[in-house]
Amino acid sequence: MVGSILPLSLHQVEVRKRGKRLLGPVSVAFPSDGFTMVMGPNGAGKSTLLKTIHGLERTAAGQIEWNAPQQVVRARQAFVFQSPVIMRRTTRENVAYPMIVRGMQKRAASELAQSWLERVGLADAAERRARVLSGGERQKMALARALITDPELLFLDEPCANLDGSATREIEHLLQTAHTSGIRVIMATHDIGQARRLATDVVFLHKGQVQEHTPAPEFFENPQSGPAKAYLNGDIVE
Amino acid sequence: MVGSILPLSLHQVEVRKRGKRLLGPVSVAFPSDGFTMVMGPNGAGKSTLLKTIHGLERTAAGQIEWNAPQQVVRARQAFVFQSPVIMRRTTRENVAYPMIVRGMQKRAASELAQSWLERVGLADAAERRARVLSGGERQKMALARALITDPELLFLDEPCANLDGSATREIEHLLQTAHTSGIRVIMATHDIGQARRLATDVVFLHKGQVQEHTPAPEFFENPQSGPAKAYLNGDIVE
Amino acid sequence: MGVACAADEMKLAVTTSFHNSGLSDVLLPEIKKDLGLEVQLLVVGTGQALRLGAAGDVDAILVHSKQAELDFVTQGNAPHRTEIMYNDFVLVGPSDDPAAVANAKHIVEALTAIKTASHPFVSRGDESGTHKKERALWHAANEDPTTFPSDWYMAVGAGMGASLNAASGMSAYILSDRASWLKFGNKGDLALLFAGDEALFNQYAYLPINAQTHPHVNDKAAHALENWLISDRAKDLINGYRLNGEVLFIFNAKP
Amino acid sequence: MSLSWVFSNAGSLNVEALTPKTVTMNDILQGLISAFHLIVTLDPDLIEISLRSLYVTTSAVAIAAVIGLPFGCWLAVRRFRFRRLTIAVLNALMGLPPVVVGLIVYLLLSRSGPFGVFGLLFTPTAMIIAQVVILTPLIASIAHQAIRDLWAEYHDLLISLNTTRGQRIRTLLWDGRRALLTAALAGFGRGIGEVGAIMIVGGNIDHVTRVLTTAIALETGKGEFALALGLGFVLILLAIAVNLVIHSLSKTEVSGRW
Amino acid sequence: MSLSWVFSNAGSLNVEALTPKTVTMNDILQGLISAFHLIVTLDPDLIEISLRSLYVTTSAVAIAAVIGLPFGCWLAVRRFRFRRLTIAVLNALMGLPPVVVGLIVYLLLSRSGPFGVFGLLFTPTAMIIAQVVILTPLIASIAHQAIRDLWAEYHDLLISLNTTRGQRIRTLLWDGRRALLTAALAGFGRGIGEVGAIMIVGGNIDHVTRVLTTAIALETGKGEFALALGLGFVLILLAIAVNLVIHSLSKTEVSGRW
Ligand SMILES: Nc1ncnc2c1ncn2[C@@H]1O[C@H](COP(=O)(O)OP(=O)(O)OP(=O)(O)O)[C@@H](O)[C@H]1O
Ligand SMILES: Nc1ncnc2c1ncn2[C@@H]1O[C@H](COP(=O)(O)OP(=O)(O)OP(=O)(O)O)[C@@H](O)[C@H]1O
Ligand SMILES: [Mg+2]
Ligand SMILES: [Mg+2]
Repeated sequence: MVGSILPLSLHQVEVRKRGKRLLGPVSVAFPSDGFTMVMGPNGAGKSTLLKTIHGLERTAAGQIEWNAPQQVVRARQAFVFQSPVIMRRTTRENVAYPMIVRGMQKRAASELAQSWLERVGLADAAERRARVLSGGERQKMALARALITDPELLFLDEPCANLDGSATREIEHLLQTAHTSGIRVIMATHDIGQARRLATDVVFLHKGQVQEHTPAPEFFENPQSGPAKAYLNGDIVE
Repeated sequence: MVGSILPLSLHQVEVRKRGKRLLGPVSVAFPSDGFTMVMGPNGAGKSTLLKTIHGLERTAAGQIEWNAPQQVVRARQAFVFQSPVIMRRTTRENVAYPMIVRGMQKRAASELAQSWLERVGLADAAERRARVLSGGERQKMALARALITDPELLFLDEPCANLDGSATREIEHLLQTAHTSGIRVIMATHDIGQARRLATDVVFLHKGQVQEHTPAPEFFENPQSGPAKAYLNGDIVE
Repeated sequence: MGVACAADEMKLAVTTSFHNSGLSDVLLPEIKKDLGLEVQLLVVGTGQALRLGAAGDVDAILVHSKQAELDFVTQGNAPHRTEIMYNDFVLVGPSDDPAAVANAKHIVEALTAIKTASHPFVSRGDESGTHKKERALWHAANEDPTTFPSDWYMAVGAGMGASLNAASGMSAYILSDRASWLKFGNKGDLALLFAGDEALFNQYAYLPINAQTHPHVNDKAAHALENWLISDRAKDLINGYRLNGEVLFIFNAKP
Repeated sequence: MSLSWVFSNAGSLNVEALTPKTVTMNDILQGLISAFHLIVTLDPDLIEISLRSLYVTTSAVAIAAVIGLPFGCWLAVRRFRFRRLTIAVLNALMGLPPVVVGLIVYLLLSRSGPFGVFGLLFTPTAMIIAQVVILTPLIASIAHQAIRDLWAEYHDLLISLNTTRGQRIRTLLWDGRRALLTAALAGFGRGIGEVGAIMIVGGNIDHVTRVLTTAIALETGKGEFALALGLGFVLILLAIAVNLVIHSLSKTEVSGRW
Repeated sequence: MSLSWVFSNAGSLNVEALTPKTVTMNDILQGLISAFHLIVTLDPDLIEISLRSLYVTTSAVAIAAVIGLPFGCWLAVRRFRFRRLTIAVLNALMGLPPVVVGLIVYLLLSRSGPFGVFGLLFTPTAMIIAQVVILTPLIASIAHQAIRDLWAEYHDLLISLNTTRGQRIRTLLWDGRRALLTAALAGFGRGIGEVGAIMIVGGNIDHVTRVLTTAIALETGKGEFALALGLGFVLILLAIAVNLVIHSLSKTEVSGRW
């Protein structure tokens, strides 16, 4: 890899839809290394923030600054959506697709996809049309499809929401390994236990605003903002 | 209400797709009262079982016996799907739809829908097109849409997977109230804490088979089957 | 002059060649003026005109295919057949006239010349009056057009205008009625090469539909029109109609 | 019909004087000129036949949509034994040759036919009937195609809510209205440009059943290409205008993806 | 053309002897009989013109699909300034009057036209060209409609994977192939039944450019309604057969919802 696309920073970024401000203004910096957890109540704007950084949402104001030109930046990221996009193909073809797009031979891509399906525990479902997968299986597939490209920066939007206990643990292990091998992760989750286990730092969002961006131990022990306190307590966040 | 549609029992029910057996043979009885939790690893067949009872999957073998004629049975159930079906309408119209179908006046249905949106904490989003809702908001909407019909039997397929802590608590409260007011609930979840808090009994599924059907306290303290033990431990279920 | 049937209307099926001549644009307003009769024209193939008449869907027909007309009367579809006017057929072809038909003494010789040269020839091929005439002329030349190869004898199976368009596109010879040819707007490279043979005579006749078999037909209007068409008024209009200075139709009704 | 004067006016460029190669290009140019003339002078004949074209086609589209949209929807919702065959037949009927439709409708409406007593032949009503026959399978088929995907999306919910078949169809028609609009517009396009059937059942009678397409066919037969093309351009402009109006009224392309 | 003997054969029921009211119904009956005769006797003329119909239309559909499908897809994927106008125009072009298309192609291919040197006028190639012009907007428009929904579904993923526009279009075309098949079949239907344009550029020359629809128009003009209907029924059967074959080859309706 020729230099990193990171660090990355947002300056007064805003996202609007039909005149309504969904996000921002948000200013936050992501250093080259770390496992950032984006937390906040439902509708706080977590998915919007992730998508905005990834380049899927048009910003109404502000800048997103990368350490590399746009084209390089676009190619070195992967995103696992909150509700996985299921292509009308088999599970294995779904996972192989990003590699085919990158110009890999069909056969090689298919083999690589199979190995990733094994790693997420979905080898049995390889030949199945992805449309028939169960909720948890879909999430595993989406994860394999993101990891297969070996991204430098990985976005995860509640990737374990529908997973059972052991699958969650295995995926967490996978993510931890990915992180230690150098992949930068930005992830949204509602599972506080999971956040504690994985995060190095936490961005806490509320009503589209960043309430705080704190190292993980500090955040869980002693959150700064009122909303974060309420959120961690499982109280309604006003 | 003129007599209950319950109890309900399944006799050797099987579901096949393209020759492959997804479920069964399953024999299990659901008495008139209770809050049954269907648990099991990803792909175990939980969603398939719920849909089969609800009448959405064609059975390849076996019978499902109800305490009432089919037409009555169909009318007194509601289902919250694992991935909510979003109609191309506003959130409020989505929630009002089941009442409109039942012949309620548009205005009345709309008012009722609004009150349910308030109860699930989604009043703000009433006018929004449902397509733009966040993951958690969609689940809340689906729940409101199921509860608005005041069903006798309610199926819930991981309804809190994308909810934040306080929303989960509130929804649990709502479900508990519904149950005490006489609604029979059959629910799938991976959240063991939630299952402990809500369940009166647990059906444990593995590879399409019912491993055990036990009262909740017994199940969590002392699961009978090997797979259930592994599952509760967060181990891989073989 | 005729019975004035106020604001009356009738349907008249005519062949494309009659309509293309433009004569109807002259006659219809006069008929309206004189009889208060609105004549609605249906421009169709000869065969179709006969069928429309037989079914009673029009009140009268104006065609130019003598044998078919006689059969039509024999079958009781029309009480009688009234000859109104005639014009003539002309042989049209590429202006450089590769088959040299312009020098022919009569039409049979001209057609033979085309066959000898195997130069493209467009035939209507649609059993219309014009087509039947063309076929009769080939027979007069002792030729059977059904045996001609399609590389030069092209049966296009279309109306006069469409056939002329085809001939123009291919620079082919074609037999046309004079009126259609003069009115035709897409002459391209084509020119009138041969005309005047008596064999090219083209008689138009008017046939009112039998009100006995079809009680709903506007018999009164059909007869009013017939009387008008054979009147001196029509004679003046028809004989006076000119296109580019040429006389197109000659009135020959016997009042 | 006074349309021909336009041609003579526009024809002041002397066609015969041009070299052969440019003659046909000149025809197209003159077509544009005569279209322009016809429109700016608000030629009354043009307005009459354009309005009749619109009347016949919109009526036919409306009737065909009322039949075809629910039918296409019903086909998507209902599973039955000969479903596949029905769909194949429906698709094939999209190709109903207009001339054949015209003939059959003619035979039915003819004075000697079963519905002859109504005297509908050679009226705009007959033209509407023929177009309904042509457009209904087209609209039903495109609607079926569009609704099939929406039904796959809504299937579980609508079954779960114990909806009647009628309710399902109504819901799908309403929520799929954007796609169905395309079906109706496809029908409109097919209808407004159609000539084979309406020529036979309408008869192209001046001031009674003449519409744009039959007028074009007539002028083509006369070899008056410039006028025929001019009318053709008017027809295309009309179709574009209708599409734009419908699109902006329905805001289909504005409101983003539903 | 020997087709007419069939009519005479089938016509052994004496039409004229029947009462007027039943005459036209008899025509329809005789149409069925002559269709039957034509098919069971494998009438060589019928086979010739049917094959030519198939050749012209399938060639035109293939070419129009190669142009129209990616274009429709591109329109769905690409946002640009005049997108809405383009879509409205495309929809309107579905209604291109065949006669006008025929005229323009005629003018272009005519000996005195710009492409006259190729001598294509009154050949099957000219008919294919005219049909391509008619079918491409139709296929593109239906394809656009179908792909738009699929694109809404795939949008986030394909953007996220940093795909090029070409890759997006290829992916959508492949994954949407079922819906695109309907677009192509709609094009086939429109083409096989079309007569206005191919009559002008093909000329309906016996044994050279005569196809089913032009033969039907010819027989109609001759007043040979029964034979015209017979050919019409053959045409419809042909269209149904093609649809069934394509459907069963592609297994569209079998494989359930993807
Ligand atoms: N196009 C839009 N118009 C109006 N509101 C929108 C639009 N898109 C999203 N929203 C709203 O913006 C808010 C933020 O959505 P987002 O998906 O980012 O939330 P989230 O933090 O990911 O929530 P969750 O935890 O439920 O997934 C939601 O309330 C949503 O309804
Ligand atoms: N049509 C089908 N063909 C083949 N396999 C199918 C089909 N439909 C579902 N399956 C498989 O059946 C299994 C059971 O699916 P189901 O959705 O019931 O699982 P689940 O227990 O709900 O899992 P999760 O916890 O992930 O939601 C899955 O492995 C799924 O891939
Ligand atoms: Mg979210
Ligand atoms: Mg499930």
